[in-house]
Amino acid sequence: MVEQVPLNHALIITTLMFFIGVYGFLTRKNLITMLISVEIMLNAVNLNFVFFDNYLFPGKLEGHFFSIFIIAIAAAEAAVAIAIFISLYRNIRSIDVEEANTMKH
Amino acid sequence: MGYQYTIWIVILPFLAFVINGLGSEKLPTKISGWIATLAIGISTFLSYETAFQYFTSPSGEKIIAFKTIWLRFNDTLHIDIGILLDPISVMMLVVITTVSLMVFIYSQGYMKNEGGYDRYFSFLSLFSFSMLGLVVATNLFQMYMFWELVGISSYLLIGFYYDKPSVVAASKKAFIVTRFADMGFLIGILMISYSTGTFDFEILTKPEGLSFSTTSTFLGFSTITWALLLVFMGGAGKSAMFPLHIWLPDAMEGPTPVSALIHAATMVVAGVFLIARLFPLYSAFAPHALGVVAFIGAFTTLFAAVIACTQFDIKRILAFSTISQIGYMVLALGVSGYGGEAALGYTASLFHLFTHAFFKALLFLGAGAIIHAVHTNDIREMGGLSKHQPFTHILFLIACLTIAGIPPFAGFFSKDEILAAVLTTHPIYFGIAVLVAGLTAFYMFRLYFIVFWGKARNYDHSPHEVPAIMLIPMILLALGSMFTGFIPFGQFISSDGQPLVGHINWPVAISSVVFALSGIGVAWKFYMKESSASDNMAKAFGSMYTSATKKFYIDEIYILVTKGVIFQMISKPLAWFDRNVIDAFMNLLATKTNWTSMQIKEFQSGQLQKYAFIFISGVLIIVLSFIYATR
Amino acid sequence: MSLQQLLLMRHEWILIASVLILLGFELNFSEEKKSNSIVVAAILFAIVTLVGFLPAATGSIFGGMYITDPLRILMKNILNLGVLIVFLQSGSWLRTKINYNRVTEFYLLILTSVIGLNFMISSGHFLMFYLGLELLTIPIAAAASYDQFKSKSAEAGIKLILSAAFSSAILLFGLSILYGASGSMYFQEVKFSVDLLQVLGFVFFFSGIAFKISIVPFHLWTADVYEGSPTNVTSYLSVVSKGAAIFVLILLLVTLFEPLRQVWQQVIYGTAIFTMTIGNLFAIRQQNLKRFLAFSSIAQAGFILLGVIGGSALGMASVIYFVLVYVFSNLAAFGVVIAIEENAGKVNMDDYNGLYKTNPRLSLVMMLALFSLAGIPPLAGFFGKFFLFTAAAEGGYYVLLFIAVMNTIISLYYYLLVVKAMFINKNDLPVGYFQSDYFTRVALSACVVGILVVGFYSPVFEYIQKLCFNYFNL
Amino acid sequence: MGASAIIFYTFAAIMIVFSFLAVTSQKILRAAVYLLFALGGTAGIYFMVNYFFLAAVQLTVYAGGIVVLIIFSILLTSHIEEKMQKADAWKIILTAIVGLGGVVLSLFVITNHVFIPQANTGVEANMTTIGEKLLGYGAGGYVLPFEVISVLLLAAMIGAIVVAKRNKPEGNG
Amino acid sequence: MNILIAHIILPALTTLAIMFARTQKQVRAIASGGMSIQLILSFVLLYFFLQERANGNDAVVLFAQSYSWYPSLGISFDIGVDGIAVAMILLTSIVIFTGIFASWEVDKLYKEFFISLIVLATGVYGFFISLDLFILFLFFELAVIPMYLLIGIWGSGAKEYAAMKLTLMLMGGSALLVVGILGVYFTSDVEGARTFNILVLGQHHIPIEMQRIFFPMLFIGFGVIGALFPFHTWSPDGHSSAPTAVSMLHAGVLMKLGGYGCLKVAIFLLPEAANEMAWIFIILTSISVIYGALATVVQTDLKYINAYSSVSHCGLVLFAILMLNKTASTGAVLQMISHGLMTALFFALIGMLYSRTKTRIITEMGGLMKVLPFLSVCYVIAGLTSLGLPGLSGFVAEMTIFVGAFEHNDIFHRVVTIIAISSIVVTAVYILRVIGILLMGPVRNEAYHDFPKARWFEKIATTSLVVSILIIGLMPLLLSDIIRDSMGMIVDKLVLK
Repeated sequence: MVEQVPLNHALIITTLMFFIGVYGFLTRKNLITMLISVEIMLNAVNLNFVFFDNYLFPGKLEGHFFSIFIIAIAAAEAAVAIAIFISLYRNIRSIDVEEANTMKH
Repeated sequence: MGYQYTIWIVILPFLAFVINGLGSEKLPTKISGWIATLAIGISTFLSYETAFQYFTSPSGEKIIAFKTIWLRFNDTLHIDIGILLDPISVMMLVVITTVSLMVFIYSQGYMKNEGGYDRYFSFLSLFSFSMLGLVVATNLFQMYMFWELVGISSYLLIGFYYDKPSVVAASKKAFIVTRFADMGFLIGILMISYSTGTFDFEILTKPEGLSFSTTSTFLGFSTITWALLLVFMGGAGKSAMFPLHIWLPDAMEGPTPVSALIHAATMVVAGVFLIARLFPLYSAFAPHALGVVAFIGAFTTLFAAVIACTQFDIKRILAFSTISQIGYMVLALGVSGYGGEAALGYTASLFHLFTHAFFKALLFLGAGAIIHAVHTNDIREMGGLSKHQPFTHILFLIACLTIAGIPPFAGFFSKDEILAAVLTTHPIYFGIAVLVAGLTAFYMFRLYFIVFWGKARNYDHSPHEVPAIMLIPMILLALGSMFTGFIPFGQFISSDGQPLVGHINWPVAISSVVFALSGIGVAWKFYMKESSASDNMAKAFGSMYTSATKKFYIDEIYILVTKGVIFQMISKPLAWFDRNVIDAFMNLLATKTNWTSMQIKEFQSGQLQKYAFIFISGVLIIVLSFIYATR
Repeated sequence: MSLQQLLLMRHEWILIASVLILLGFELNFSEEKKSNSIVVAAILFAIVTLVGFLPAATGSIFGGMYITDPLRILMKNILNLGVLIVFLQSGSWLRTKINYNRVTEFYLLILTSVIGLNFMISSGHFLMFYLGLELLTIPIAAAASYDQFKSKSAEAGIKLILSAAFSSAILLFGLSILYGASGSMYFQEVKFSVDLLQVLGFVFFFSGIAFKISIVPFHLWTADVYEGSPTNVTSYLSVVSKGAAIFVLILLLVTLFEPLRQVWQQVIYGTAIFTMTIGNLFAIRQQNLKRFLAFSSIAQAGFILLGVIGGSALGMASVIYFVLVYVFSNLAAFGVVIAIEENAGKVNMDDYNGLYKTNPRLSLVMMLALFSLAGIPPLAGFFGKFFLFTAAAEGGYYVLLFIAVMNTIISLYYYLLVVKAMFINKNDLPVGYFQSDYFTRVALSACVVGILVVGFYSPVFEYIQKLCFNYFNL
Repeated sequence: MGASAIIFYTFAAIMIVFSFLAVTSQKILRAAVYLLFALGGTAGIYFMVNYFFLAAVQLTVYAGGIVVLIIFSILLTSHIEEKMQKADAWKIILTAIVGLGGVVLSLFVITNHVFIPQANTGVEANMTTIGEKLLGYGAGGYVLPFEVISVLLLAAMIGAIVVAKRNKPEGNG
Repeated sequence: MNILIAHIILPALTTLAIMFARTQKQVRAIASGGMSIQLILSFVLLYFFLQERANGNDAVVLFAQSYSWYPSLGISFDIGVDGIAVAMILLTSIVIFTGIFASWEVDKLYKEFFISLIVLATGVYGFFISLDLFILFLFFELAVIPMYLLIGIWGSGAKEYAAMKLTLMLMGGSALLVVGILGVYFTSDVEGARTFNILVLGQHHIPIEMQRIFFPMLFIGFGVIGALFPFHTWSPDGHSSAPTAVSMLHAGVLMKLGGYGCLKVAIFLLPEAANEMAWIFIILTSISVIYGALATVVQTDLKYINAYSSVSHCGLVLFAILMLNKTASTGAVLQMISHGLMTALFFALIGMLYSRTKTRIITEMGGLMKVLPFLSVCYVIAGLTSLGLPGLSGFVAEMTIFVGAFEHNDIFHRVVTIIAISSIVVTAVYILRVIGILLMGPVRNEAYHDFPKARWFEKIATTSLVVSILIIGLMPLLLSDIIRDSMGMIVDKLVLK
């Protein structure tokens, strides 16, 4: 717990960060930058867990562990995602999300 | 002593119908005719037996000879099939079987060279069966059933030469017009039965036991009045009363013996029979309805007589004369009272029905003999036939005299009674009736003079007398026409079952005979020799004459209503409406669904980010709605 | 912790064992014999499925992180059946030259995914749930891009993994808020109540599961991914993965989120209408059969929500039963699509024209499958759908029910389009006659038997119904 | 405002600013580096709340692992100097509206909620506790997820290899 | 074995046997044999039924059997027949029997054709014997779906469109039924476990406000298949595209499911709402009656003529049912049977004529009476039945309906009844029009003289229908009484205002 910083402030920060990630995910054209945005979102969630854990339920550490696992999964997800990016890049020589739209309607 | 055997009167023709109908391809043609004739012959014999037995027994009561439930509607209403014997039904049995038998025999000669001989006799038997069933009906509904059967057999017989388009049209018209009238009949039956809880004549003809509300329900008439008017509508349809008469002249497209049987002697008087059957109801509860009946009768008799004067088709003249004569009968019924002297009209009407059957059948059979000889219906192409067909000539003359009401032929007696009955109640109608008597004599003798005297035409092959098998029935009918007038009819048939002593009303008789004779005289003057008098006369009447030859354009009005209004203005738009509005609406649902599907396809844009955008927007909208809901 | 307790995780253990055995085989097969693992995998999974049906003890271990009860076992078994059929149907595709050295990997990916869904269903803790969800998704994303030389496959993989990551991030955000509101992640400890914060958390969380089930508006990835992925993966996604998500949804809703009943009923009410309608509207004009089945499966998800919304034992039973039916029906349809695709390389509806002339049996199977999906008696789908409707009516949702039945008409329309193509349309060059391989035939026969028998054999439903009532009365 | 608060807000500012830069930067490699800073800021906050292990994981796995992975992939697929195309204006506007809406909605709900802290159980997030918890199988133990995630990592590995490893297009017969 | 179950087992066995048949001959033999046995079975059923009744068994339904199926939901395979059902089963047997002969010459995918046809018939049988709403609904849909294939594959003209439209509209109706059935199921105040059993539900009460919701659903749901205006438009297209036997079965039997369902489900289970809302549907049905008849007048395609006239006649069925009394409802059932036989005969004949002339437009034909006397006479008989000639079945039915309708003496009922009665005139118009153009008149084309005369299977088909029509028309009492006796259960619940 950080003294003198109210929980609400902490939550404002994480929420902001989360929606910055959302914003990035919705606007970035490059797939990799989209992945970056997802990481930012996950990071915000991690912080959220930690803050709740730390402010409200000190000593239970559930949020703490949750964050650890989220990080691990994020890593795995990123690995697979990047592998697929590369596969796509091999096929269409681009990793622009707007060009990955051959299937629609 | 029982009357159980009467059931065979009805069943035998039916058997003949079935045998001829099913075996049509296997039976030798000759046989089928004889089977039918034999069947009707036995029926005739049995009818006479019944009549003898019935009228010689002291009671004039109604006798139920046979009765079985045929269909049950509810606890009270059920259709029975049975045989009811009372004076009028027995009288009708005699008339029908007699005329039928004559026509059957006559047809053996007349139809000899036509195809479909077996079909003809099968339909003819069906008709006799239906007609017999009709007159012996024990209840209204049985009557309605046979009524319909009569209609269909008439349809089939008119349409006998079905490969001629005019025949097809005529048969169709006959059926549809009568069907339309029958609708009224049916509704009338339903209304009566709803009020009384029965169809049974035994109850309906004893009005003492019934009670009807006489408060007016609709347009100032009480329910029962309406019901009886509707029933009369049915009768008017079958009996070709104005304005439902239009089918009868066209029905002459059928074989001539058929016209003799159906459209002169039997079926067309079914309407008269119907009113007579329900007469106690009419006179007890619906005097207004009787008034309408009388009016329609009077109007029709004059109307048809006028048209008959202007026609040239021999059978059409006879047809209009039939209409006119039936108008007489209806008029007589309409002016009649119930019981005692007041009921003279009732007796007179049925008496005329009886005599009319003989002489009108004779007229038609005679016409058939003429047509058989000259192969045309148009009297302008005939003339001088008295030389070629002496027997036919004599017989036809007898018939003409009878219909004209010249004593001592039967027509004189019956017509006299009618005129007497009308005179006592409605002087105006009497005037019309007497006038019509003169007109009748005129147009009949117009026909007679043109055909048998006049200038001899050049025939393709010389007309010759018809064979004996056709002459014999005509002779028998002529005998009937000559002598039936002497039957003391009122002794047997009256509205309340009490004997009614008929006597000749001399002033009436003399006036009618005078009118008749003057009619004959005019006809002799105009048509005995070639003369322009008739043309001048026609010119004098001008448009009146033209419209009379055109049958007062009633047919055209009908065509306008049916073809123009119903077909073009209702059915066609309806069919269009069905396809293009209702069905199109259903299709529209489908196409709109498809259209919507096309419109929203951009949501599935293939753009991952748009998907995510919709995703997060969806989440936020749901949240927002909950925030909104809790505020 | 005793061995007995560990044996509660029977389903997972035997799956992990299968993974290891398969890995062992993979290492020992020579290059040319790789395709043998098709047989091995099929046999292994058949064993897995069979073992799943053996009677088992129930309880919870790992401090409540792992729960097993008869209902969950049933759910796993149903999905196992689906996976088994997917395995059987995959053989022909994996034998193609392009996959000559990547056979085992495919099975490994699917197997790990199945492990994930088993853990997800058995989860007693949000972390386990989340892990299961990710384990269910990530290998499948890889499998979706299995066709290396098809850009569509890669595109499908991308769309799947990125949307999955996005949605799980949103789910996690909701989860974190729920955590903040309730203070625990153990199912048996959390106590929710209706306040706005928890509603917010729930909606975010729900959208994550809804994404898996393809509920509108979280469904948009579905069609593209279904179209691009190898068809076997598509069938796995549409049946197994979706079924697992549905199962876990009903499990969570009626226990964990019971206090929020009002909230989720409203959410589901709205989304159900949209899901049925949009799914149907899109399905109407699809030409590609895989896309077509994708939208049809979205619509089916909408119908499933009818059973969910009541939140009753009957609703739960009807949902589970419907998924069972859906497994057979949808996999039969996909089985035919796969067979045609492998033998003729065609997936468009036009290519199916006149199929009945050349391949009557396949056409009949397809017809049965589609009719079952459409809910035509006496096929199992009819019963499934009727019970769903019954559940909705039980809750008094007559308006929703009305919308649903109207939607069944639209759905019938497009199912009939395919039937029409196969049976009625003329075609000069129909797909030629061919004989499917043994596994496919077994799989299709199993599906057909399922479609025909499940409805008539009422003990199936009665059993599910009993389990659900027990679950509710716990 | 105490020192720790100032440090906290500084880290927060770093996180927010670099996150924002990471999602808006025109140069892709820079975006990755900004992400690194943002993640680093997060790690700083973890340090502040005494979650050292978590901070370490954050730095090694996230910053060390993922970012490196991302940078590699960037190098494989993009030209570093190349400026990325900007998204369409309407897209940015719409997204900004939705993003802001999301922030407003969430914060409206979150800040209106009264959080009630529980009493401290006194458990420190030191290595012993973490180790025990991570391998514990009772209530509060995390050995099962720990195992599951190993399966997940195995799957991810297989998946990544299968997808990324390229067969020869012509196959081998 | 229960004779009712035999009614659905036998068709199932027949389809199985057809599956294993090889040649067209075998298929025909199996189909005709199976359906002949079925016909005999139905007469046996009638015989047993009468005997039971004569022995004083006055249970509501006879031969009742109940096999629990889904006990937790209260679904059980409850079967049993009352007089109405027996009559309808007889009708079905006759029509399917003749239908087999009418489609004797189907040579494209004949196996599949007969299988679909018999599956359809199975559905119909099942519908009539079931006493459980769920089963009833199941069989209802089972009967509808084969129509799609039958029309789509073996039809003619715009068959795909017609098949789709028909299927979707009918299934639309059945979709409404689902809601209605479930509504009844859940709102009925049955104590204890819920049930779908019609008889049990019939003894319990449903709140009136719920009845008001579900009655229209059930009535329209069944009404769609009974060609209720304005949901009848599937009928002209469907019939015109369907192959002969399918039109026969569909118009002859399938459309009757509507009337039967309205009577036995909608009105029986929701009597109060029926009382209250009948007037709305009376208006619709009386429109149906007269509108269908008038629209028929200008049609030129034989099948359209028949389809529209079916709208009119089936409208009369629903009209009669809505009169909510014993007489009219009896008439409704009679009308269903009569119309079933008659329209089957019509369609059979149209098919036979079409196979010779290759057209169904009446104005392109003429004078067929000369060249095809047997078929023409049959056609005339069918026509006369249609216009309600005494001695044929149509008369019996229509008169019963009209008498029943006249039991109401308020002005509204009188007016609609008279409108309905006026349809008999219009019927006469269009029937005679067709007969006049089609059969009478000069032979239109010399080639007509080469037409083959009626063949034996055609004769079997038409003769059996004609004989049935005649039997009912001449001796209606037996049938009418059987139906009337069973009507009490339904109608006694109606509290007439």
